[in-house]
Amino acid sequence: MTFPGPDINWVAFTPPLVLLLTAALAVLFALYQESGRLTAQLSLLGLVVAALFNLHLFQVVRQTDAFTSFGLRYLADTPAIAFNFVILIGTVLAVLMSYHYLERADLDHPEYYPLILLSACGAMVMVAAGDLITLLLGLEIMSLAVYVLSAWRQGSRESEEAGMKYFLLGAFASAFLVYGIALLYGASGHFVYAEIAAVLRGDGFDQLLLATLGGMLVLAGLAFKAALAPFHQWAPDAYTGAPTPVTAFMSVVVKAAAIAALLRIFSSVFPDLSPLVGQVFAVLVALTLVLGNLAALFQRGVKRMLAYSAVAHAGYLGLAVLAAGTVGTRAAIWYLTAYTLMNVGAFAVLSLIADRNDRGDDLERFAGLGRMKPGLAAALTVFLLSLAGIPPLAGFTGKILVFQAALQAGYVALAIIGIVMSVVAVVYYFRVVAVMYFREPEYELPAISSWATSMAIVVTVAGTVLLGIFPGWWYGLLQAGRQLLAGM
Amino acid sequence: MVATEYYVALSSILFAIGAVGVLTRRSAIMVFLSVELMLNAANLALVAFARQWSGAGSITALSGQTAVFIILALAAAEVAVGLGILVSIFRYRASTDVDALAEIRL
Amino acid sequence: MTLTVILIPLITALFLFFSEAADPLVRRFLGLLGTVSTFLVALYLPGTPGMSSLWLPGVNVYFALSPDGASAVLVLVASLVMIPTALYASGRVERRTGSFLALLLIMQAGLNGIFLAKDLILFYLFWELTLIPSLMMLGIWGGTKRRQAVQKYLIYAVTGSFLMLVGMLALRPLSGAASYRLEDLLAVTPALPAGTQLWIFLLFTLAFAVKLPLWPLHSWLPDFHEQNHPSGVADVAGTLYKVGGWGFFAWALPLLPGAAAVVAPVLLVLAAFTAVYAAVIATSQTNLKRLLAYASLSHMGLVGVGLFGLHLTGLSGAIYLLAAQMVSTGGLFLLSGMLYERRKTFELSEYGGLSRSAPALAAVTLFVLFTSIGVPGLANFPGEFMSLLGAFHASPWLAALATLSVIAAGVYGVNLYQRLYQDRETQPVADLRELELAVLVPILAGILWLGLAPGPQLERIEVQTRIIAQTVQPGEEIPMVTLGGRP
Amino acid sequence: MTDLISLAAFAPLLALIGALVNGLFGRAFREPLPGVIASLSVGIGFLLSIIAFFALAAGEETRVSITLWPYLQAGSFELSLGFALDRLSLLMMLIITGVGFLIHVYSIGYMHGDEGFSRYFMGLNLFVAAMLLLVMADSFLLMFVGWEGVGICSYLLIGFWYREKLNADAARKAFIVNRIGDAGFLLAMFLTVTTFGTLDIQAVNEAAGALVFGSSVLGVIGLLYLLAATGKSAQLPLQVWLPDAMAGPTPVSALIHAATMVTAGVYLIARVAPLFAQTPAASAAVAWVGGLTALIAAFIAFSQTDIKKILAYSTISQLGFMFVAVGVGAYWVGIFHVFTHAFFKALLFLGAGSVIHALAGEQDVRRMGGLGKHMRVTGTTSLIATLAIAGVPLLSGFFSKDAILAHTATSELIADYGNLVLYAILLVTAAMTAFYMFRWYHRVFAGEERFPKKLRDSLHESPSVMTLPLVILAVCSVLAGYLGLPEFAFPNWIAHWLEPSVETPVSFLHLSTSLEWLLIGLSVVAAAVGLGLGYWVYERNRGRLVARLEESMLARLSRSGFGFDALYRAVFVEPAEGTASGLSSVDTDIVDRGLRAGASPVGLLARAAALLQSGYLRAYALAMLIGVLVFALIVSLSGVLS
Repeated sequence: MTFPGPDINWVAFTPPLVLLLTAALAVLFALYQESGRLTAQLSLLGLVVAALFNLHLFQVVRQTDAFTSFGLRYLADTPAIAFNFVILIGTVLAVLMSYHYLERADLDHPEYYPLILLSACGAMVMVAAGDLITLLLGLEIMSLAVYVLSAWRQGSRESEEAGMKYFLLGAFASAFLVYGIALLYGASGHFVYAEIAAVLRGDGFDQLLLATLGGMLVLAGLAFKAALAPFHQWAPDAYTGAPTPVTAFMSVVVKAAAIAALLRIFSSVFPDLSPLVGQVFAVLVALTLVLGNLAALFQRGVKRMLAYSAVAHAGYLGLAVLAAGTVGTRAAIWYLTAYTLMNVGAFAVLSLIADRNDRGDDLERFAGLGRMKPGLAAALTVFLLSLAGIPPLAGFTGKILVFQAALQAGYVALAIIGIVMSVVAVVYYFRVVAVMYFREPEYELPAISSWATSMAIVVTVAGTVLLGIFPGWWYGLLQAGRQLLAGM
Repeated sequence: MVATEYYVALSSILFAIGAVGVLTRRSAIMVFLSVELMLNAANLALVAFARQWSGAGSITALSGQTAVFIILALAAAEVAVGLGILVSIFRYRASTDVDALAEIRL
Repeated sequence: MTLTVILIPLITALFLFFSEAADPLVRRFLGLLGTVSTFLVALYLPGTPGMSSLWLPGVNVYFALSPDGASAVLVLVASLVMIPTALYASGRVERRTGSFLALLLIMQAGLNGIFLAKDLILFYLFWELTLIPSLMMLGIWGGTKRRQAVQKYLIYAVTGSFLMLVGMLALRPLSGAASYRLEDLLAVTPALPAGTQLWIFLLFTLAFAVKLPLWPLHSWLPDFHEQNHPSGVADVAGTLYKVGGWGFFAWALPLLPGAAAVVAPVLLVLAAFTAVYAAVIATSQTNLKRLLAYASLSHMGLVGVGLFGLHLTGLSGAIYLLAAQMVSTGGLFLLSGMLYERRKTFELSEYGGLSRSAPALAAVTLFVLFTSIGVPGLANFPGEFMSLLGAFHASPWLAALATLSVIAAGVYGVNLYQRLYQDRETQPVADLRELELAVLVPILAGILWLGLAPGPQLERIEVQTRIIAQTVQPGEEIPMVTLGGRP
Repeated sequence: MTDLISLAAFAPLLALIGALVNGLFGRAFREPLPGVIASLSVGIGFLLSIIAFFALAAGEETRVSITLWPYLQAGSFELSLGFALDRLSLLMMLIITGVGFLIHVYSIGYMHGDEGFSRYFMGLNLFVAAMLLLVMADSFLLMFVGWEGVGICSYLLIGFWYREKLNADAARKAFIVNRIGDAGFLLAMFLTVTTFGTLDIQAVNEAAGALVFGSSVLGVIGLLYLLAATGKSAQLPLQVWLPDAMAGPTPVSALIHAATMVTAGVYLIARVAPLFAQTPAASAAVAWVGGLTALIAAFIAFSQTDIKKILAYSTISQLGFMFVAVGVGAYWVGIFHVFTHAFFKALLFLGAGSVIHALAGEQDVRRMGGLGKHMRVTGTTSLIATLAIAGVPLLSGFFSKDAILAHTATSELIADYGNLVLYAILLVTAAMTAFYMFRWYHRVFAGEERFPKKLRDSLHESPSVMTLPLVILAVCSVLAGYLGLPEFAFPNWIAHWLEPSVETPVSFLHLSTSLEWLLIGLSVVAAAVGLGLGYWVYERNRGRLVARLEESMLARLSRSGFGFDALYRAVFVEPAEGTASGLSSVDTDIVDRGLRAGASPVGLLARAAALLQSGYLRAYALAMLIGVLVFALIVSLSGVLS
């Protein structure tokens, strides 16, 4: 037996590495701190450094080629780097949102920020994963931190219920994932996507049933993380119960990582499985779109409405996943970028309106907001309209891209279901806008000022608008460089 | 030598028992233990497959076995986090009944 | 150059949003500055080169605008109508005037975009963009039942347009066009198989029929107008935004000629029915704004009649009517606002005999009413005539049916005038004020301009009409009409 | 020469300028000024028309085209607005501007002191402009502009005293009924375009001449133009608006509802004479519509008591005569009657106006009588007009009416459609005309004085600004007929003059001179019988017979205007109103609700979707497990099946 030496390309995973180190450093600081401010600042610094490394990585990839580490187990190609950017943006925004929020909500413990960093680090590993075990590792690193974060509000029944549900169901889903990995391994003898695909395509392969079964289970596990129906039911509850910044973080970063993993698998392993996988996934997407949007329609709580809407958006991302490998990957990344900005933005506005324990997000509370807080109302309007896919905001371009991807992949009926559900979505998003502008003020709102959250809102508004008007720039960058595993 | 199929069959039975446990037990601890059972069912399958693939090449067989170790470690980490949350809940509710965790709904 | 007619209103709107604290005259000045300069640019627009740059590379969406043919005509007329509209809004909207004007100007930018866009997705972008200000104007400044009206309007508009988006997005992958630009699509989409054309066309139809509007998808319209701000300004904007006919003309018909040939006869029936149905209903309305809403619905039916006859004359006429009714219907809504200011109600039973105390107002109202009901020599007539004539080529019976709306229009037109200005005199009212006079002068000028010399604008419209005529009936010689002079 | 002829093109412009000046600044002017401006603008137009008329007469050409500006023009689309000045249109222009000028002058006196003085003259001027446009147009489209234009002016002037609901109602009725005719005009144009590819009148006429005689499409076009004509000229079945239109000021009735606008239908048919000459069916329809209208209107005129309504029905009846003329193919005869009728009918109306003026607004002939003594000029001129319209020989009405009768009897065009029956009807109607016109004159100017005594002292002849036009018109009423003496024995100028404009292959039976004289004799007899009967009934019998017949069926039928209003109310107006309000509720209750009901399942589904989220962790786990099991099942099944 000969063991080849490990093929480690450190540059490839500098961004998650920076996050990991920052997290470790922050935990050390946390030992000597009461307040989380220092760890927050340190985290921001780490995130910026990670972003710089990511940028460097991007330049390298554009100029030379995508590169890998640990064989094909860790891939640093354009999609991975782009996803890293999305994750970094989401994390920075979540940190900014938390900065004053935690103090106000009396949740200010310094361990909070290292956990967020760890979770982001896990998400980056997941995004770059080129084999099933790396995927599992990343997924668990990310999830374990998020479980804790969603139960962060100690003593709050909602928050703890959210954490517990998320954790137990998450573990349950992981079991499916792991069993699926085992079956795929049993069928092919490999964990690395490229190698599995090679075996599946090889002559005399007779374990298609086993492999497909394994693929389905992997799909179920990832569908859980992406909150695709019927594996989505944890999401509305966890999103509602978790502290708002955590909800924002979960709804974008966790989703981004899960979608990234799905994209990789759909562009490498799944094409060689039974075509049933694609069809089953299409059904999941349809189900998600229908359930997410319909359930959101009559919600009185804005946070819960946004929670369901987050589920629905997993469905739109699913449309892009169906076209993975061709236009789908870019469409999904673009959509996630837009989604990150507008969704976090919406939660950020919400965090400035709700009470310190996240109560009081009733629709009535938004009555007359356009008069009382014109800036916040205008920002929320931008986010909601963008989420609804109204031009010329980022969400519109995202919608065009994902629907175009689905149509190009031939899923016409699915696209029509999706668009009909978008109509429902417009109704519930616009209802909030209508309440803000078309009604007179009814409640006295708490005067909350937070420069950090405001900054997050300004950044997200600017991003949502600019990305909507000039979509070509970011899409052009996504086209640069190479996409590994695509079209294999 | 016992054929791989038998191991896999056993593992799937264990997996099913675990799944049923998740659905039927009300105690969060028992639910969690059921999940652990499912994870270990997967480990069993992995080991069995690793043995099956041992003829195909050293790396192929070894990777299955190493995966088991990684999964074991992950399961342990899950226990740590899960129990932490559980303890925190228990401190305020004096119960680990999962059916009581149904205040966020509709 | 082309972009300026979109940028000027947008930039002006930006200033207006922050002018809430400023002097009312500043707002009026800004509103006039934006609309007048847009109009001036629009005057010089025809013949200038368009623009085209890649906007969204992944799906090859171009930011392509071009003021050719009918586009320039509609931009020009809409810009003309916007001047008095903005002017009147600056004097009549009491609350948050700056925001109102800003929304109005954003709508103008969107409308100009709709007319100028030469890329399907860009067209959609402007189409949808324009919806929001229109909703906000209704929701913030509307009447007591505005929220129901908003919801209805929103659901109708969005259901239609979203489904259309699927059709639009499917068009390129299915046809293999190089981009979503009109010229690229035109090169390949007419060759799509009949079935594909049909379902895409039907999706387009859904959106355009809501916005035309066409029976039975018009239900949002009466409520929309009834609930809008009583100045009538938002109604004018809403009238300009009835761009379903433009959608058919500029996109659906030329791109999907096969389906058009199949579906158009059905739509022709619906359009003819709409024209008569709405005109008949208008005769029984007792609320001024609802009456005007149904009257304008009837006009849009005639636009449809012209389009779906798929005949050169009718197609050009439909677009001309679309432009003309912007002025006439817009003028009527502004007049309704002036009447409301005097009586504080739209119920016709509260009016009567005003001609004595307000003779000038009466004269202008009658003039615009006559325009609206298609009196020859005034703006609506050429378009109405050509629309019906075009339809007559396709189906004499349906054209005859639609012509019945001319009679019903006469009924509601003179009924309305009688109930407002004739009979027993009610409480005297003030005659036209200076501001109102200034508001009405462009409308009257527009009516005469469009009514007396339609030739040059029709010539421009015909550039596009020919494209449709050629794709819908390739090879078939379109009978050319010599409407006068010696053949 | 052409330049001189083209001068006439300024006539409508002048009238338009007059209307604009009065419309914009009229209220600032003091009283006679608006009237003077208006009269001058029309008067100059009259002079221009005369110049053009003589220029045309002196020159070689019979038709001058003037292109104004391109109207609908794009590619090979082409429609220029243009005038065609030929003998027919110039004759019409003379009538319009000439009679129009007199009526304008008369109005200065009649409208004295009215608060809407300048508005009145604006409307009148606008009308003249539109009417000139109508007759000068070289295409159907421009003619339609004038056609609708005169309708609108008519609407404005009928409802001139708008504060009376009745007046406003009358105006509305006139407009709506005319719109029905206009719809016919539109459809006629559509069919014209699809058939001939052009709307140029002369081109259509030439092309129609080349089509198969009696072709059905020509028949349909003819019928559609007939529909248009019945609206404007108040013929069956659209005659109902004209009696009500008397609500307007009397000079308006004289100009619009007697002399000019209502003859537009006759003009239209004469204008497209070559087309109608090719289609006996449509021509017969025209003739029969005219004949029946003439008869029925004359019958109704028997019992009317409003001084103007009697004249209105008389106008309808006389227009019927004209329709018969153009229907039987005697186009110049139709125009000839338009020409003579313009004078005596305008005169009758102006006379009536003078009476109403003198009696401070009284219009009921039952409260008049014996006025001839007090108003000598009015009385005398009215008598001349009455005799003229009654068909007394040597007055203008006699010649034109006799020509109509003779041509009806000898028409070959509608020989298959009972032209002799029509002749009989007209002959009877001629007698009836003489009768009811005698009645009119007698009730107003002769017999006992039935008006309130207190009015007697203030009774006065109208000012000379009003009587002068009466005198001029009276002279014309006498002389106009000599332009069209019976052809067989005398020179006939008007037939000769109009020939190039209305030339058709239509021919008439050539009768022997004695037969021609016999026909003339019959006409004379008809007039004599009518007048004699009238004299007996109203002068000798003192109306006792009438009083006894008052309650008879026929009398009631006559008084109610043959029941048309009631019939239309029941058959058209009320059902239409019912349909309108019915559709209105259908629109809000069924169409709207229906669509909303269609969307309601979405709401149910939404609540169901929310209910799925039970909150129970184990339910969520179950859903996941079911999902996975379904996956597994699908995969295994596919494996088994494959």
